[in-house]
Amino acid sequence: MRLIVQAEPFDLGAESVGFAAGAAGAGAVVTFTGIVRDNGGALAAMEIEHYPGMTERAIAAIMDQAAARWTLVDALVIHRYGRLAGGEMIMMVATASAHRADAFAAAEFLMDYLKSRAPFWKKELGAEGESWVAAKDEDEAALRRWQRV
Amino acid sequence: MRLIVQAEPFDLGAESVGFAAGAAGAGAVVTFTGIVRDNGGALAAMEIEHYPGMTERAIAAIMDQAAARWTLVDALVIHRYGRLAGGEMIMMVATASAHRADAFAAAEFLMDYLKSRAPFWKKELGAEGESWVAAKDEDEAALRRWQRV
Amino acid sequence: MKVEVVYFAWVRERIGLPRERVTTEAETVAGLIAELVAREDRYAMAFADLTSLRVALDQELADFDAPLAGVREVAFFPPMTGG
Amino acid sequence: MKVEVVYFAWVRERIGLPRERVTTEAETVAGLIAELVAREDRYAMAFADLTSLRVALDQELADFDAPLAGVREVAFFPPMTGG
Repeated sequence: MRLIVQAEPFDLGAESVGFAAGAAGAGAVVTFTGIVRDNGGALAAMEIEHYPGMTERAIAAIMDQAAARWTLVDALVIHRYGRLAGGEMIMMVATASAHRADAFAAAEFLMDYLKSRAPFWKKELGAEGESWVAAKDEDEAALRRWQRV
Repeated sequence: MRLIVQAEPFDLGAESVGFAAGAAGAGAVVTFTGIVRDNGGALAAMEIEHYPGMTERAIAAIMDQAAARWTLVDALVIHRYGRLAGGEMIMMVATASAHRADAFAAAEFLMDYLKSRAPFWKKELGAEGESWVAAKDEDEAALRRWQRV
Repeated sequence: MKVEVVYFAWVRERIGLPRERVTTEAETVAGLIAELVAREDRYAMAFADLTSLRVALDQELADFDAPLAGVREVAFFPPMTGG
Repeated sequence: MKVEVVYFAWVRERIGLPRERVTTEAETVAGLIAELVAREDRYAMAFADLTSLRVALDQELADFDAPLAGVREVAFFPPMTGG
């Protein structure tokens, strides 16, 4: 498993290919990529703040939970911080498993936990000023489905 | 939306990057990649047969259903046929949407329908002979969850 | 009427042909299967268990009791295993 | 005891500091918040609605009634918005 928290852009193509090639025995690879939406040009940039140290601990804990819960060959999380323009990639998750159900479930689980439990905060910088992105009720609801099972 | 059925390998990196870059306004991109499992060396090769003509029609119909059901910016399906070695990529699906729930759901839907409703048949060629891969009950069960909703 | 009948996967292997032109009096898929099964053992073997077979008419999945009128291509194959 | 108190996002902006060293008599997170709120308006503003705040003790999420004994770093921030 690999975890990267960095300000720099990442190479989605190289990461996807490297991850799939390294996942020996896997039959299914799922990736998720998060991209800054520019909201039809209204967004000038996004500023992502994080809590160095806790970020890595929180994501590692989330990945350990995923690995305990599903049969994974490998998992990868890359998350950026700092200033990003519209259209830039914020983060990616990749999961590899023998079968597709585990790879999909683990990727969705990782995303739901990253959204609400990893210490990142997004601020949108637009033509009309800046505002912190509010947490959504639906994100907490998404988390609860993993507690039910 | 783009649909490719071919014998040749595809470039997962270039397809992933091209798909994400082309999905203007998307905040979430999900990809699934299917890989030939070599079952610990027991598998020499996999032969994938398909029904030219019907394959394209069936996949296009599946993609239309996904586009009608979820708000997608774009979708991509690439599926190979012919002889593949262990570790080779068989197929990929990509979906792009404003939000992650739609992208994940559409990718899983496309995979479940491709598994059981697109006219491909897999034969495993091993050291001890060859055998057609049997359809699994769990794949039909996976399809039924989309009819329930 | 004449129809093009195509076979895939182990259906093709059991019958020993990928496709053939068939003259039929049958009104439904089931009728066509009955005619084929009556021909030779290899057809009887291929069509022994219809629950493990699927049929497509002009490249659309269909039921075994579907009418053949106007159909140009009938395909028989096992459940698909794509993805 | 002395603790390092760190602030993120709009909590940091309202208080006007990313971190500070605080000498406290409080036994719990809630006690520490009460001490901070008593200091100045900007703290009172930052801590006005605890339902929109989260706390981490030594980089682990915690509750507001968690004890401070042995804790070196207390972080206050809004609900996370990663991914």
